Amino acid sequence: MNVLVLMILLPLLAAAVVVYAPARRAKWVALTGTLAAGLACLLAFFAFDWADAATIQFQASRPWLPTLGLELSVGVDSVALLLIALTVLLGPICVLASFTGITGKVKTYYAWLLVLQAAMTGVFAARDLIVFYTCFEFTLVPMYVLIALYGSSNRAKAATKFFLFTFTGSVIALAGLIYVAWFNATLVGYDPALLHGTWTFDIATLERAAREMSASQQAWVLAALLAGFAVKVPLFPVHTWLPLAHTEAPTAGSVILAGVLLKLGTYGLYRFVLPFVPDAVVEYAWLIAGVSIVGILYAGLVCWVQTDIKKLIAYSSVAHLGFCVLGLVALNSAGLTGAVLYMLNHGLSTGALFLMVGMMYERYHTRSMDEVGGLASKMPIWSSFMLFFVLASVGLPGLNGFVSEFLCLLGAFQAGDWGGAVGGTGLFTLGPWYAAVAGLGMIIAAMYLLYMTGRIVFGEYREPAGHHEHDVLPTDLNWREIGLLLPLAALCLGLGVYPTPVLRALEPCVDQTIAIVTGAADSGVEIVRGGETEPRLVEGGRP
Amino acid sequence: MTALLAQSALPAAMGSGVLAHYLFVSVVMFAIGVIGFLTRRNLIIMFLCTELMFQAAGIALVAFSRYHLNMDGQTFVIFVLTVAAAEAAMALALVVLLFRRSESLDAEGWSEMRG
Amino acid sequence: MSGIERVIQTIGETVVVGAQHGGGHLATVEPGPTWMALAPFLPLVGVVICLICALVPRLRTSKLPAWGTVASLAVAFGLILATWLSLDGRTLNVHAWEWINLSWGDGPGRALIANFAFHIDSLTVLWMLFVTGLGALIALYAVEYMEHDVGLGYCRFFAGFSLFVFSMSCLVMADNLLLMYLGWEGVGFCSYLLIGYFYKKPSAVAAAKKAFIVNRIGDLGLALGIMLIFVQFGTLEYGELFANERLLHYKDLALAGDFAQIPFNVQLIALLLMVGAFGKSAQFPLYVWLPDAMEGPTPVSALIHAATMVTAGVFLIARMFPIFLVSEHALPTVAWIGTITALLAATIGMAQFDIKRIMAYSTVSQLGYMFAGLGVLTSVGAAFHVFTHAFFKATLFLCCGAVMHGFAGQLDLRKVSGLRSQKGWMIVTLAMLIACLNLSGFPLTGGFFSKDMILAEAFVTPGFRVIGWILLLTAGLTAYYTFRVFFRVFVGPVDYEPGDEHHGEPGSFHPHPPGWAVNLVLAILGVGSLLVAGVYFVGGEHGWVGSMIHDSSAHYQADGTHAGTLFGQDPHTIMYYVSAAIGLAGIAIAWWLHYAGRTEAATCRADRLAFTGSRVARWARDKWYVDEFYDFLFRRPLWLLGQVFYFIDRWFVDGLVNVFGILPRLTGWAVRPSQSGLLHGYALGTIGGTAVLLLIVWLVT
Amino acid sequence: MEVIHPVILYVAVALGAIGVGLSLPRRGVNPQAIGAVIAASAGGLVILLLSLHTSRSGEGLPNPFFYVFSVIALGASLRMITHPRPVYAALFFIMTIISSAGLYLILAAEFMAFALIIVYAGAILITYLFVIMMATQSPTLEQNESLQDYDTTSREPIAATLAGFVLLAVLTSMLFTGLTSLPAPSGQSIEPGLLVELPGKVERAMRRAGALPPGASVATDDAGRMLLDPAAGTVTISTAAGGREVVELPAGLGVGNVERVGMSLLGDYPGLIEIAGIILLMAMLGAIVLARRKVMADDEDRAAMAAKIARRGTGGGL
Repeated sequence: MNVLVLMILLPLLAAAVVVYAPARRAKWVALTGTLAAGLACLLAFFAFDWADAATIQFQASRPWLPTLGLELSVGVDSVALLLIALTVLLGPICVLASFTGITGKVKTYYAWLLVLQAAMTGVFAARDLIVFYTCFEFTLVPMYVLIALYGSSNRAKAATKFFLFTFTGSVIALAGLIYVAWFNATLVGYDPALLHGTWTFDIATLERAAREMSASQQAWVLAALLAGFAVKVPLFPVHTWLPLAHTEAPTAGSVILAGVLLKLGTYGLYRFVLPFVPDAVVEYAWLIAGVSIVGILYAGLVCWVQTDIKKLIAYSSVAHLGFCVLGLVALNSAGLTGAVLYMLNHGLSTGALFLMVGMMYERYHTRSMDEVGGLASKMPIWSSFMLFFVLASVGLPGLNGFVSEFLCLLGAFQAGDWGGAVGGTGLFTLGPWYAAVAGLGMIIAAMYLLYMTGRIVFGEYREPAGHHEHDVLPTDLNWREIGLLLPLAALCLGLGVYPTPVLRALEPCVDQTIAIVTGAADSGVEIVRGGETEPRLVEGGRP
Repeated sequence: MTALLAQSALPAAMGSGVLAHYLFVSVVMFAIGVIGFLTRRNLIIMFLCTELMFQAAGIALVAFSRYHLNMDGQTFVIFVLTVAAAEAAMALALVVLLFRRSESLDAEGWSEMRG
Repeated sequence: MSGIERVIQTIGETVVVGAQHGGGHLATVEPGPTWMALAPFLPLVGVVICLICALVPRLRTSKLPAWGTVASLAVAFGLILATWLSLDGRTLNVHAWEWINLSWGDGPGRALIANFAFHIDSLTVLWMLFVTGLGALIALYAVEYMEHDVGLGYCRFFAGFSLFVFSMSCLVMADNLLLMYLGWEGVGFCSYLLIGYFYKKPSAVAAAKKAFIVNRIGDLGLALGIMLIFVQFGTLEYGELFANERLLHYKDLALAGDFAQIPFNVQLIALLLMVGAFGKSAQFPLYVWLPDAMEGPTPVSALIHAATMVTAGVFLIARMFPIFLVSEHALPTVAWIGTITALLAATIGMAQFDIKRIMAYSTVSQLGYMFAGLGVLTSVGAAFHVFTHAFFKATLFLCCGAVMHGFAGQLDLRKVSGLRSQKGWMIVTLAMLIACLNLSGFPLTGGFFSKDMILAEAFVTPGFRVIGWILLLTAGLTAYYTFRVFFRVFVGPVDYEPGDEHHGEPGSFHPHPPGWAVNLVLAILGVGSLLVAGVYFVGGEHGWVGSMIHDSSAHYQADGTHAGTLFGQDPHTIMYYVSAAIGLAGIAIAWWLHYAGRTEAATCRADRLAFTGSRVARWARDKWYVDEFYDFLFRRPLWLLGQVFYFIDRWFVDGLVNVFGILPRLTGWAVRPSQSGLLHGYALGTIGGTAVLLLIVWLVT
Repeated sequence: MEVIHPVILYVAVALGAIGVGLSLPRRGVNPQAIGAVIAASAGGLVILLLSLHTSRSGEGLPNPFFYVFSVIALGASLRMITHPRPVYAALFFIMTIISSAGLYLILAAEFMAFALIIVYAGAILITYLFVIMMATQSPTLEQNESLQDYDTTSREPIAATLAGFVLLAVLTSMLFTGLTSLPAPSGQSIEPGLLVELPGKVERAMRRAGALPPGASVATDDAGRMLLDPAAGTVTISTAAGGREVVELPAGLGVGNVERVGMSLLGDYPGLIEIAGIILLMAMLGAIVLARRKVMADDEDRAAMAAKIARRGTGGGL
């Protein structure tokens, strides 16, 4: 069986078993399921031909609705595989993190958690637009349940807002995607060897067809796709669901939300927006970058005045993913590589931060920095990990965040030249100014994250009124908790000091995407372009 | 061919004007059913009116079947009958239930779905 | 599978980075032996030992972390010595592993290469010698100094300490700007960790945070500068960068004074890098974090905030000297900022009472000297001053630490007096005296020669004479405040009261003199400070440091050969007499005001001066209100902006979203009455609707 | 050529609307009879014009019984919706059903006609009658008038009539305009070879008609199909001697309505039959579940019942 299908089916199978197994076994079944998926992922890592990373591998497809050209088709390139690996890695961690936190309705909880993992894997593995979209939307349902049933006090509102907000956005995105499919279906005489002129939702085919759209068509499709993906990322004005959802979600929910669900947005931008509407992206790159930068600074400052730790980290996600989107629209090798790497790194470090907060919350039942603090003296292990992940999030060189952040900024810096001074066309061209202003985000990130660290990790020990020791958990972390933090910490460190394998793996994909964009973009932004990328484009897609 | 047709019980073709007669009857019967459904307040009569509409449809179906010399129309009437029977069973069960609740068959007595 | 093979292949591969674009005086870069790359990683062994000790309860209460750190640093120092001996003026490159390696096609500027690789030339070795040497010594000092914290705190301290040395080594030895940036931020983080060592003290936490954030402001400048270098020259590796033909061409233009032909963007690089240097080296206006950083344990202050980390800015400018040379305004700016900082910090230092803070301001001031030295094109003078300063300032801090340790945290010079006359404090006093003489530029000390070199160059470099005068004045102020401390604390009548770490009756307090480790370290450093003057007389034209600089990128060929004269004489000779006189005058004033006729710790003749009560003196004591000014100008507005943004976020951005949520609800509320709940209503609607629809269909077709 | 001039049609429809509207039950003045007459005359007018048109176009008039049955059907249905007593309404509906069955017969759908009578009039309507009787309060001494208020007044008669007749107007208009573009009936649509599917019937008919010699049987090919030539009206038989000969089919041998319906039902729509069966089963279950009267028993009742059962149990043992 195809290893991707296996990775999707294993959690689903486990979910089914969870439903029928006794409640006290539910968590073990879930753990087994996620670990099995992890094993499959490991298998995929070994079987993947990294030398040919831009080619879609592990392809499998099965007709679904032939009259509309729908196919249940999967396949991954290295970008998708790495994101799947992130998903699959966070799976068992989330299950482990819920062992003591979730006490009621455990079967429902673990079943939905597993379904969520399958859906997320499906999003990254999809090679058919509708399969992608189905999985993309289906992630909402488990997340909704997780927030609405297992969240804290304001959970109903948070879940509803999360669902409706992201759903509204993605429905508009669906319109855009279907428009592209319709465009392809009505495109005749372009390249008879391919499936143009018929209804198909095959991503590789549509990629090629979409580029034939006129400038105004591209602009509209860009707007539609952005409506969906920007909400998911989330970019600046459409981010308000995130703090609410994060604050109310259970720990595992927050981890998945920050770790993977937000990446669906950036992945969508990478997978669809860039190749589908390259001209429009080039034209409006300044706008998207501008919005990202506003998000970086705005969310950063908002972070600084938070007292709720989870809210702080949630807003920090808005700021961080601003960097990621900035790198994406820089449309050069450094920026794109940085952006994809940022997806992975943000998943690791922010996911870990939410885990940390969850562990603290389980012991102190508060998320407010006003009520709890100075934990370094009480929980040295927890504090060490917290500091570590905060630094990863701040972007300390040597840890993972730095590599991606620097590459994103360098990408934006390289994208043009000093506005107006040499070449370029003023402020509406991405360039050093954008990087310089976005760079202020680095300072602000240090401000708010160290402010938080200074309050909860350092300082005099404070505990909420009426606090008493947890009856199951020790004062500091237990082995289970340490065990689930260690892999994340190791990866943060590993990707910080030796990101080369990942960079190598991403290089062909990024080159291919850039070739697509520059192949379509004839003027405007100066884009650095690879020499050997042209032939790969022809081979890529459908081997 | 003609020999065999003559031997069979299949009637001769029917003109479209004749068909119009039947269809007109069907349409009028349907309209009467509609009006009945709208004006009567007795739940049972209302259901009877729906049966009347079924019946009107049945006449049209059979008439077309005759016109096209095709059995599909009649076959369809069978299904109409089936649905009508099922609907009658369910509807009457509901009516009985409602009647037990309010001792009345007045459709206006039930407005729980008021917005 | 091939991916993994490739990974294995790349590990341990030694890549020869040859400078293809020869030319200039720079030696070609040769591959170096692998053992040289061990030096920066040895401190990590210390980190691992500390980590293991922290995890194993039985080891946690031992002094193993400290000794592990001392040993690893000592070995590292040994390695650096060996490197120095085998270097022989060459420039070596040792590759450890690939770090960030991204390429998009062939040709220059098409690849971003930043490896874990080390660029070893004499400048590197110069810095590494005192980084590892002082590191080992101060670690030894800390073995005793930190012993009351044995346990997790001990492990944490030495882990941070070792990590710092690792980061500093990366900073100094990096062969590319990005790895240097790693070290740059790494030392900032270690500084954060160690300043915040007493994490229960809110002031320590705040100081740590401040240090990190102010440093980050500089780091942004540095990062942008690095990006601009990459965009302009297509490489981040020193070897390639300094051999870049464009850069060499610009350098020729700059030496000919033809700056108009050098693109603005190239000139901008130096200005951006400068911001980074100002942040790390605590120059105006980013110096504010350094005095606060004294919240950390004294060994930390000595190593990080006096001897090594704060000289990173000087190192950066020295290393990037070719880049700075091609910028018309960068070096003058550096000179002026350095001068302003030197004077400002000296004035504040004069008015302080906390001896550690005096030393901190003194550090800021001396760093200003170094920057001024760089600015007046004497990279040798700056590096020489860095070198001597590292010794005597570390000594000063360690002496202060010994006092603090002995008097339960007492740091107020008004509350301790006459250490010399107490039992067990002789070595401390002697070491302090030597260091103070160095700092105040007493003739024939190391500080005397290094400061003179900078002053003389300032006077003879065209357009910088004003700087020379200001620095001369500052030298006098330095001598005054240095000996103010010495005369108040170390000599004079015996009088003391304990600091706030003493719990109990003040009468029950007995100071405890330092133990063998502290005394040993102070003795070594004292002797070192005394002998450091000797390096001026060995080696080439400008002493040993000059010869070290000569073989590196910091070399400036016009160095020290300014044709100018001072009062018709060789500027250096003149300056010997002038600065000696100024220094001695400062010491004399300090003696008169703070020693002569003093009978108790708290009061002295200086108190009777009208000037000390004046408003200006109070302003100086309150650090010219720079912190408050920043607080008012940046922190508060930003905080307020954050609050405003949060308000906007909740009520406008989210409000808009909620309006979209409410719209359907309003519509529903408006049309709700149409849903009567009656069967007939719905039926009528259905049938009427069908009729109307059919009507439309019929009318249309 | 128009079937009926639109103005006339609309006048007739309007008249019908007025008539039906008048005949609806309401309190006080109740001109039901007048309304019925108006409605009937309007309907009659349309049918008359239609018949005139048909006869003029040379198609010939429909079977005379058509008029009889349609008048009864429409009249009974109108009375059904206007009669205040539910039982009578149901009976009038039965009348409609029966006359509809008559129309079916005219349309050569004998099986459907009888099925209609059996299923509808025989089963469904009887159920209705049961329910009506069950759900109608019996008259008491004080209130001998057993008519319910909701039976005697109609709801929004004008709006309802309007909606119904707008629908009617549109439908008839569409009907009469669409009639001209109706595809001509295709006699070919019924498979002439349907007889091939019925070897048993052919053999039986031939045996009865004596067309099959003793010992002979209808011959089949290798696939087991009858060798029947519908165009020539011949069939191949295999004689007792083992030879084969082609013989004429007996006169009058054909496929009847029931057979045709059956073939269509089971041959073309076997899946639908199954589904219909399931629907019926579900409806039955649903009806049982819905109409079942739940016994409300609290714990005390349950205990009492259990004790009773237990007593009975021990009693049996003795």
